[in-house]
Amino acid sequence: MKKLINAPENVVAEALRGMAAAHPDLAVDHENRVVSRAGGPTQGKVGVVSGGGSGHEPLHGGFVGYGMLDAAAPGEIFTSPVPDQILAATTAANGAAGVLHLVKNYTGDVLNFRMAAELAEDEDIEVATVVINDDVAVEDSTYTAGRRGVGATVFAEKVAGAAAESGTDLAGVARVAAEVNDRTRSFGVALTPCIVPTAGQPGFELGEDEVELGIGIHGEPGRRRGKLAPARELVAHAMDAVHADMPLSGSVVVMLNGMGATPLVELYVAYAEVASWLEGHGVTVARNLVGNYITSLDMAGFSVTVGRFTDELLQLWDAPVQTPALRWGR
Amino acid sequence: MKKLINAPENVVAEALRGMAAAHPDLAVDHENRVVSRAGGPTQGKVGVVSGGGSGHEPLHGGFVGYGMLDAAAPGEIFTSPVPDQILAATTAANGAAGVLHLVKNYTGDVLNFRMAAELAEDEDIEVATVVINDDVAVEDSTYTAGRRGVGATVFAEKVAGAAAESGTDLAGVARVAAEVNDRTRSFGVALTPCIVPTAGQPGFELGEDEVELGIGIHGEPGRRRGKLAPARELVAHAMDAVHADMPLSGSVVVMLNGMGATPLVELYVAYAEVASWLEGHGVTVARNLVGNYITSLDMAGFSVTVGRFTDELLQLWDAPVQTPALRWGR
Amino acid sequence: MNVELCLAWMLRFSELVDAEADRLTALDAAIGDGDHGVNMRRGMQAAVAALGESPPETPGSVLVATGRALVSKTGGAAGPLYGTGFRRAGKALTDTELASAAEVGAALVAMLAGIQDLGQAAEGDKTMVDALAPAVSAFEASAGEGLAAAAEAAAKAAAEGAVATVPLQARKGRASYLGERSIGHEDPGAASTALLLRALAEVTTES
Amino acid sequence: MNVELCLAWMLRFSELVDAEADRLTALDAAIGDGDHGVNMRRGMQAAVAALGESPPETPGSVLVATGRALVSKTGGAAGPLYGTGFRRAGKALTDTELASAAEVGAALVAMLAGIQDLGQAAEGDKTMVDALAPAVSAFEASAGEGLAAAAEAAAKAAAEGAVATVPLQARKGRASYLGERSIGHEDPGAASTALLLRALAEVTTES
Ligand SMILES: Nc1ncnc2c1ncn2[C@@H]1O[C@H](COP(=O)(O)OP(=O)(O)O)[C@@H](O)[C@H]1O
Ligand SMILES: Nc1ncnc2c1ncn2[C@@H]1O[C@H](COP(=O)(O)OP(=O)(O)O)[C@@H](O)[C@H]1O
Ligand SMILES: [Mg+2]
Ligand SMILES: [Mg+2]
Ligand SMILES: [Mg+2]
Ligand SMILES: [Mg+2]
Repeated sequence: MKKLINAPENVVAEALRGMAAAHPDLAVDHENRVVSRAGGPTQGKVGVVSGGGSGHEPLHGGFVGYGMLDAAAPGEIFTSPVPDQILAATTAANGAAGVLHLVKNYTGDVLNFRMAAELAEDEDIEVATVVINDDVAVEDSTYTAGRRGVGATVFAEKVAGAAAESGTDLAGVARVAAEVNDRTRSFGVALTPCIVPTAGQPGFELGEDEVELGIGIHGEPGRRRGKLAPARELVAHAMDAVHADMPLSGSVVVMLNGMGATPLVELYVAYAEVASWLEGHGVTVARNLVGNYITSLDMAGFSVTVGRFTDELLQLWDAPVQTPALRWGR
Repeated sequence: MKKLINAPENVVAEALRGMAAAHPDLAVDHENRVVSRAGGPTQGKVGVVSGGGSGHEPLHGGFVGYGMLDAAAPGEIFTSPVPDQILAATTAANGAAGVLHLVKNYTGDVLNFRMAAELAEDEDIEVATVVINDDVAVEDSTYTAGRRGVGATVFAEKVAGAAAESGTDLAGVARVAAEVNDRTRSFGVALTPCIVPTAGQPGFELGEDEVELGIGIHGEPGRRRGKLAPARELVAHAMDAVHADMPLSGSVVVMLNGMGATPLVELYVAYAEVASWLEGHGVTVARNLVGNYITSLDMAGFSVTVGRFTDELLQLWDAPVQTPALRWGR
Repeated sequence: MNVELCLAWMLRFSELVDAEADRLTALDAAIGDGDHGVNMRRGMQAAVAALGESPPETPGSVLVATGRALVSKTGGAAGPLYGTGFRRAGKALTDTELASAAEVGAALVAMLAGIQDLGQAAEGDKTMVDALAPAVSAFEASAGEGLAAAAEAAAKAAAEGAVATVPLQARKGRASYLGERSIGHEDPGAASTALLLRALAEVTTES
Repeated sequence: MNVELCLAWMLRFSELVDAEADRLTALDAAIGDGDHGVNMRRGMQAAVAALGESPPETPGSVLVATGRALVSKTGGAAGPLYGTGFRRAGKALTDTELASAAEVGAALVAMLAGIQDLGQAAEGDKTMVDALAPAVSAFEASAGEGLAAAAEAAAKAAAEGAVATVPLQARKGRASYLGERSIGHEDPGAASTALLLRALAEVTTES
């Protein structure tokens, strides 16, 4: 295992030190492991909180700031945060207008956020929860823990953050976040596994000519193994899977996301294929993101996320945002 | 070789297709291989052009836009662009107030830009050239081709772009770019080699416990091989090298740059070490960047770039910029 | 079971988790996300520390304190599930100072119910429930023979239950994402539950 | 050397570059950036295409057109250096239709001068100059024996010059960044220059 770290067990704590040093607009509570806006919560504004295991950077801490999250609770690598920590984030985000929890659909995240919401309610903070579950690689049935939350989380954080910033109430902010989730689907492909620092070795082995299709963001194997193929085919596989689940038409917001170790030049090659797949299916791109937004440590690969945004959602997307990882309009 | 590409020889052309699709603010001339602002050159404004081999994304194309470059000429992977192409970029940037060429100090880049400048002068475009050479790993002597241009390129493009945007004349824009170069130093460390797509294999082999110290951005081995060490030590090695060449004091602009395959969480761990090294040496950080800005394909590793900015340079740094890879203030 | 025995149980569980952390993590790496061993070690170390700082006076409060520490330090799915299970078990013991085998059995029943209420996993879903449920049944069936015998039976059943998860396809937790590819691997949570019952058997036989 | 022979030279050079591209790239990967073979192949293919599209009428214009194509299609350090070298060589031949061995020798001298003017490399700096300079001397020394003999001597000297770069420490180009670590590797540009002279020897012996 070759990593630019000091000690495997200190990665999260030290990365938070680095974030604090790099971003004066952020406040980092090292004891509680909470990243929030340096200015504190905005009174009268709905707070937007997310969190989950670390290893997905810039998600979530990199999305804290004006127009997006108020606070994030980063757990250990791939381990959901604990209720006390989520409560601390909720408190840091609380402007007395209620707090939205944006939770990726993993058993651990859902349970810990649920416990935190109960604790918050004991402290008279109103909490609404929207669970994100956009990964079409997993069937949503009684035979699974339900679909994983992946790329739609970035979209939901942006849109909910904009709605909250504009003065929308808790129910309204939760509604747009839920709508983003309903209208967004994702699919991921790994070219290499990743290595959890404390595990020291990859979760699976892949041959030089193999890929994993239908991966999540926790280094788990995908739904099935496939052959390494040109970007065109891998992208088509992902787009077809999204399209089969949620037929695409009209105009969409699309994110071509890198898993952490895939260089930008390759992401652009893949995005060219996304764009031509969409064009070939008569779908136009309203907005796009190409880059590393929700990663899986040092995994090479990509995921594609497509959202069928309404005009309202697109307007919220375009609203100013000022965070370490997403910034426009100010 | 596992890459998210279609064919090794088409990587640059296809990545440019992806860039064009992703960024409506950019115009991509596929025939000449030029990335420029969609709005065309600004009349009366000095044009700022850079270019060089591809494989360093987002450099340079990702820095085209308001407040930074007017046009970029991306060559083949690690191969400097050709004179005709640089001329086309120069023409695309020409607002009749002269054009600045920002050239990284590599024999190929210097020679091709020099030829292009001659061609541009034949077409009555006034060209000034600033060569960037900030890499302290290489001694600047008659025994080398001189120091390599690395991270200072990002700083120079930002500052020169801001000066040009504010109406400064060609000599003035060249002056601030040269000043940035004079006041900036860099040092890089590789944890893994990278693979040039058409070569298909790494330029060197590194053991599980080895690193290369003093690397450039072209996958070449460094000045020497070292042992894999904690981030703290690798960062100290880099900072010491910079400090030995240009003693640091006062307030600096610092960039902790990823080489392409190093995930953000590791870059933050390393940045925490940069921040504490600086603090330990009584140096304060005026501004910082942490992320992938000037990469070397799929190499894992980092480089650190430190600039002793004057007030004037810092003001230009803070000026609004709107490019795919660097954006603030609008 | 008095408070010392209950403390010894938790301590032994923590030791076993520590010793087997790499195996638990490796199991989780195969069908999950490779953190179960690290999570359980962190959680149980916190529990042992908490128990050391303010030593509880009844077996029930040992389990409640353990549960609280697990909830606030473990994270992941296992943290809330085990945490809730321990708290429910502790509460079932009320403030008894010396719990009989039958009372310990009832506490284990409450633990299982707590985990199932929260996690909604049924037997056969390839989770910790597949180790705990047969352990609880075995314990209850042998409770008449005394705590040590019941614990031994429960440990055996839990270990078998854990191994029996190998051919199952997961329907809960991360492993369910793999669909059929989850078949052929032991569930990490079931493996850690087996350690919990082994710890109980060891401390009760010794005492 | 008439125009046909000069065209044949360029064609053979392109073929040799194509056949040896992987070796040139591998040499460059060791002490440079792993693109020299790909660069030279792209450049010479463009040159051959340009020569095919509008066939020049004199040996000099063959070399000038080759140089122009190399400058505009090769990139890297080799593009401007070879491009300038070929253009200077071509211009040295003026509009001669049949260049004598001595005239070809003068063209090679001009090529070397062009490359050195632009690149400022001296012999011993571990560059293409280390193959070209001895080749030019050898050619001139044997020019009296006719073109084929001179070319043969030059090819031999260039090949030896290329191999002799192995123990050198680079002082120009990318390899110079490696300092002492550049020692022990053959310079890729010297290797491609050796191919240029080999091509000349082959076409002149055949003709
Ligand atoms: N719904 C559930 N009910 C019961 N146990 C579960 C459930 N979901 C997961 N588990 C258990 O949790 C274990 C994984 O724990 P851990 O790795 O610590 O958490 P995470 O999956 O969040 O990384 C699984 O092996 C399984 O036994
Ligand atoms: N200043 C110079 N003078 C002469 N030849 C040079 C000089 N710099 C580099 N070269 C030659 O160019 C070769 C490298 O060419 P190439 O790999 O195509 O370009 P780049 O180094 O830009 O990638 C070197 O092996 C060397 O022979
Ligand atoms: Mg986990
Ligand atoms: Mg090159
Ligand atoms: Mg796990
Ligand atoms: Mg090269």
